[in-house]
Amino acid sequence: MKYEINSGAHSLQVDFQSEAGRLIINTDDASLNLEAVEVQPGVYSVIMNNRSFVVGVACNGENRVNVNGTPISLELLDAVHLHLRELGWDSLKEVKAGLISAQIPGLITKIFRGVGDEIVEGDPLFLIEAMKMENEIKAPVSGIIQKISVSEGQTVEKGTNIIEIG
Amino acid sequence: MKYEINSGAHSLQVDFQSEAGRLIINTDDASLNLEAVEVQPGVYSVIMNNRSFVVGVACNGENRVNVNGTPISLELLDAVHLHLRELGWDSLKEVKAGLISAQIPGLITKIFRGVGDEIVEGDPLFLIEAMKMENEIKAPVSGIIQKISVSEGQTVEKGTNIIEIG
Amino acid sequence: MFKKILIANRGEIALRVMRTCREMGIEVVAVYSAADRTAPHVLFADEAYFIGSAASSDSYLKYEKILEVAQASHSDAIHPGYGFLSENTEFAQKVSEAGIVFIGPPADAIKTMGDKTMARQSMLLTDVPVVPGTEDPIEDVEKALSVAKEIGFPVLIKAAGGGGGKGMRIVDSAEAFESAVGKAQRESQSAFGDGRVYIEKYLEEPHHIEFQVIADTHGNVIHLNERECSIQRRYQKVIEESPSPFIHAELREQMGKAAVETARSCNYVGAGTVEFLVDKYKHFYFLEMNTRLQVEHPVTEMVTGIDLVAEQIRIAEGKPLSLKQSDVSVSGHAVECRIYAEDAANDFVPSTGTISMLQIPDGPGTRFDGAIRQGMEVTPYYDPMLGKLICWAKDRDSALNRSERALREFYIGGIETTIQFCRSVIGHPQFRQGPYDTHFYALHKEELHTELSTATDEVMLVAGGTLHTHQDRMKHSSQKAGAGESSRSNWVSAQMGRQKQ
Amino acid sequence: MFKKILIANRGEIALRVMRTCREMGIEVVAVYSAADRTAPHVLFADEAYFIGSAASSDSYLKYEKILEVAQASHSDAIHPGYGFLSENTEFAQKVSEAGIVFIGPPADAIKTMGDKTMARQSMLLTDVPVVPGTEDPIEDVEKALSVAKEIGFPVLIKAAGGGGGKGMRIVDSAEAFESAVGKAQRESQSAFGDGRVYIEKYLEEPHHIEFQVIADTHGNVIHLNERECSIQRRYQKVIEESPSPFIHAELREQMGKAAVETARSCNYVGAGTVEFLVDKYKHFYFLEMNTRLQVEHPVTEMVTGIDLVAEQIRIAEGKPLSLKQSDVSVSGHAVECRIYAEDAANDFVPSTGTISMLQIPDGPGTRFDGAIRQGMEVTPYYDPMLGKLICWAKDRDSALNRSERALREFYIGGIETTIQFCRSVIGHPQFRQGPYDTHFYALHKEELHTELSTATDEVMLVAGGTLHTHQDRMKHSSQKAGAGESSRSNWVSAQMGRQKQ
Repeated sequence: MKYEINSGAHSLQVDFQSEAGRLIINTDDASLNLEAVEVQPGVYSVIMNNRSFVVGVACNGENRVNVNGTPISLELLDAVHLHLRELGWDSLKEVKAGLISAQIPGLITKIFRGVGDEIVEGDPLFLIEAMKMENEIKAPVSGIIQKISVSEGQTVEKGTNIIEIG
Repeated sequence: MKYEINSGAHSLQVDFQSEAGRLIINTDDASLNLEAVEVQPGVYSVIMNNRSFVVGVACNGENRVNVNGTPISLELLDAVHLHLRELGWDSLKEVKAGLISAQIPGLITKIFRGVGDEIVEGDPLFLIEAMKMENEIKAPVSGIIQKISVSEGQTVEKGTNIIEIG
Repeated sequence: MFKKILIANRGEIALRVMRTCREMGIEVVAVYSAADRTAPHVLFADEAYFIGSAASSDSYLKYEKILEVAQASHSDAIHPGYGFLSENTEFAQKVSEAGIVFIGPPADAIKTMGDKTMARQSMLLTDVPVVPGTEDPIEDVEKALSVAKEIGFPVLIKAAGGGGGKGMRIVDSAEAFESAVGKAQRESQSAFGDGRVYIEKYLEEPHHIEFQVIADTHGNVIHLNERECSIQRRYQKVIEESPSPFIHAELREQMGKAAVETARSCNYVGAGTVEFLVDKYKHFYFLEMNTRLQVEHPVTEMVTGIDLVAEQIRIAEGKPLSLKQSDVSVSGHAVECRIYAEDAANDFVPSTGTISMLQIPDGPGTRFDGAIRQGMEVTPYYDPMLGKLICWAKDRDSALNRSERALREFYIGGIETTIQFCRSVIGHPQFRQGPYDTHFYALHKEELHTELSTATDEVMLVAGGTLHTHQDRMKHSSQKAGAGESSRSNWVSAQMGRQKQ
Repeated sequence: MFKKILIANRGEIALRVMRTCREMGIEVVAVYSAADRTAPHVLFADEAYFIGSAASSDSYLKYEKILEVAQASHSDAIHPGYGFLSENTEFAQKVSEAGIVFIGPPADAIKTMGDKTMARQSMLLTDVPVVPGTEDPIEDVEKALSVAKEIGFPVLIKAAGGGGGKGMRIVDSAEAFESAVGKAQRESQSAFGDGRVYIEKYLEEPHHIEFQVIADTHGNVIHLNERECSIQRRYQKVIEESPSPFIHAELREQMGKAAVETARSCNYVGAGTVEFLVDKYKHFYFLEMNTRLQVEHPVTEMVTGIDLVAEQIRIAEGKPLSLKQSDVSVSGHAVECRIYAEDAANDFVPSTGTISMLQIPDGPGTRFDGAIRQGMEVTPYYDPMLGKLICWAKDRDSALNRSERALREFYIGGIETTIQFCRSVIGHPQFRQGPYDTHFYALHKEELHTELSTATDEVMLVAGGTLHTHQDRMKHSSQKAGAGESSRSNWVSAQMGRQKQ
């Protein structure tokens, strides 16, 4: 089955075939044989063409994969997504980008803007205090604030939706 | 509820009361407050009267408990067992002693005796090879061999019954 | 001789202190908050006492409660570690009054050195050079401006009541001066409850180099050479090493003498650190003195073979130092990497969660001072430092090679850490070459972070292939359990459904 | 300069070698059996190749396969570790013939020293003292008996073809001699496929003391002082230390010279160990030479600061030694404790299972060379050693205190280990006092094991209370899951039922 692997500006087209507990990966130039054995929940010992890796897939952030201790941003798009994109509908990024959730549990100490405000990418949105440090969260995209789901002084769990920009 | 704790030749009479996630232990001289929190399956962080211990209860051998890295033999007898013993029926030790099972997975390289043979405590019973070493297993009790459940050259799993002495 | 010591701290420094206590045959008492019932320092200790809820102000900073525990447990002494109550004059005093030994300097020394302007004033009475600047906190902005003009711009505005970069401003011109002072004062007030700021000459290409000193109650004071701490971000140290690749033997001797003089000037007792700034011309200036054990103390231990916590305890017991200045010899080179639970690729935002897999580096010349274990939860309540990796080898190059090897072998699953960021710094040619100054991070920020976000084809294929395998497994296991597809796929379906409508 | 090295081994020694390779910028290739797909050495390596089923004879000893992998992976060299193929002359030769460097001595040196009688004969040509005994393997029992009488009983019968105590017999009198020779020959035949045995004088209160040597291809040979290895059980070393508490400076120099002479006598190249026996009168005798890296090599690394694997690699690359004899200096004291997956309280029977919790000691002067992780299964296929704990400190007493602290902090859940046994040995007054000889274990066996089985009231209450809590929880969770009582209770019911019938 066709997939696209994206990391930053870099993109690879591949074909995945499962076969006897292994994955055959075909690219334009090569055919690779990958065997991933889970050693702890979300952590795999991977041998691909006799190269050995430790790969963590359940890190913070859905699109983060850790390879030999190095975290990389990764997007794996299957045929459905590829087809959607061909139709000009790059849903995944849009929806993800506009919804800002708490990446850490903590205390919301300040919200800088209100619903209806126009935001430029990089504008500070709110402050969240955790582990004795104040963290300023900036807007990942430009747009209008559609919704603010928390108030100042509120303690939030990881993953709580904070602000939606549309 | 009354219990008896035995370790080697040492024996303690105690009363256990569960209370709000803690255990109140009463002995003749003292009342202790024990809180055991599981940190990994079978491994507990225990605070008893402000003394801290790491205790493993799922070690090899049912009667082995590991306290701060030190393995100790332990037998915990409840009212039922205590009553049985009062009736002169010390079942637990008898039955356990007569049945010899494999404490390690390995290869049975030699069985020294046959069914019906009379055995004296300490007689070599069989050899099991594991981790590049040959281990001689001796009879824990005297008696007659009632049953031999394996044959030489057989690979056994941990816990497999090997010989029964009655 | 102490029989029992209470450690008024948590995390890696609590374990560090407990290790030495145990080696000296001393029992250790832990205190813990509600968030720390199964924290490593509790599991490690001989005794453990609950002292309050998760917030530091209700537990690790609540010194009346800690003092009660010390008395209830019949502890002979209290070791405060670093942070929390370690530089709290009142606590030190109360402990002594209760007849318990405070393992640290006398309250007076903490007081003098804890206040930066007071420390400056006290140092101006010695031969130790101090960065030119105001002697008193700024009250009259006009007067301060004239001092600034005299020193010459750029100048630095700094908080008198605390560190860590809060309340700090670099001012390039007279025009920007007044507004910067106001901002610094407000920030300082909110951070430390103390709005006083002072001004200093802004040094060119400054190196942050500190000297470890130890002093006993018999008047002996020695230094244990320097630590180079110029790799900082957010004004926090990231990587420290000893010896410094910047200073030479003669300068080392001068600075060492100045450090000893500094300690003598405030009648210091115990282990302390004298921080200097050294400019590009190799002029050095007293910056501040930290009146406690420093996070980066293992670097000094590795090159001198001295156990600093053991010295602290011996000194607190009233014993003389175990060695003279002439006995101090440095062997090889040591490098410390601080491992934080932070997402370096995402502006170092703290990362919390459960440690799903843990592989701590080990082997020749490799030490990890930490307080983590597999299966443990990293909570948002305290400092995000998970521990420190310290590597020793015969020379700087080998020590850096060893650090790279150890960082490569370090695996912490389930949370984000600064492991990879440390690898980027140690692998950076400018760092490799040394010397570097405190501007290193700002100067090379982009390269350091670019490396974090670039992956080779091979790594992308491995990552993609594994993610696919994982998602496939999750799908099958959830199907088995009677559920539908994976949550990701569900989301896609939902989106498609919406589009159709 | 090597770019890639294949490590023909597993477990802790594979990791140990890989660590140094990586620090030298050399890529590492692992080989693994079916039992080791997720073993630490596979996860650690850059490349990993499957070589066969779990049995060593089908994988780690199958040298044709390993050689194939070395060629397929374009490895420049093979490091054999210890055990497995490390002293296999044929393998060393085949590797060289394939144009790949064997990181170890020339095949001839392995051959000479690998055969104990050949080694003896070769040493008789030098000035190095050898234990009096037969020069050739025993063929004529009568002739051997007359030699034994000449030496004086007791004598020792030893296997020519291998070690580890197999085929070894102490004979007290002429009457018992013939039967003992027969038994030793049969045991030796079955263990090594070589029934040859020889006889030696049995020494009084012997100390097993060995010297580390390194030799390059340019004719330089130096020694790195001794390791005291007299704490043994089942003829296997348990605890090693350096310096030895038994020998003095003059003896050290004499033995060091003898060790260098031994290496020279067989044109040795690489790292090797010359083992001596030293009797109560401080007379020393050549015992054997191990032509490989020794399990206990870290002890030497900790006191000399030298990376022995790095030296091995440099030597194999044809470089001269990185230091001269006069550069070797010993600092402080190091102690190694071997941690085995064995039940010490149960005659050291191997223990297998899953490591449910793992807390590896760390901190100042603490090194663990291991290959284990939490959640990993310990299988019955290979050597039961999990790793080695090596502690360094400024003197012997401090190093022992540190070892005790580290052992106390070591926690391996789910399997039995020798951690507590090592604590018993290190805490034993006779060991503490040093010197001790190879009879230490036999002499103090009972005390060492008694300590393992005695618990204080407090420990019994903690253990009993925790077990009760655990059983209670298990009962509740199994009731929730619809099952009956705990298996223990079930068993009791069954018994009661039987009794009723």
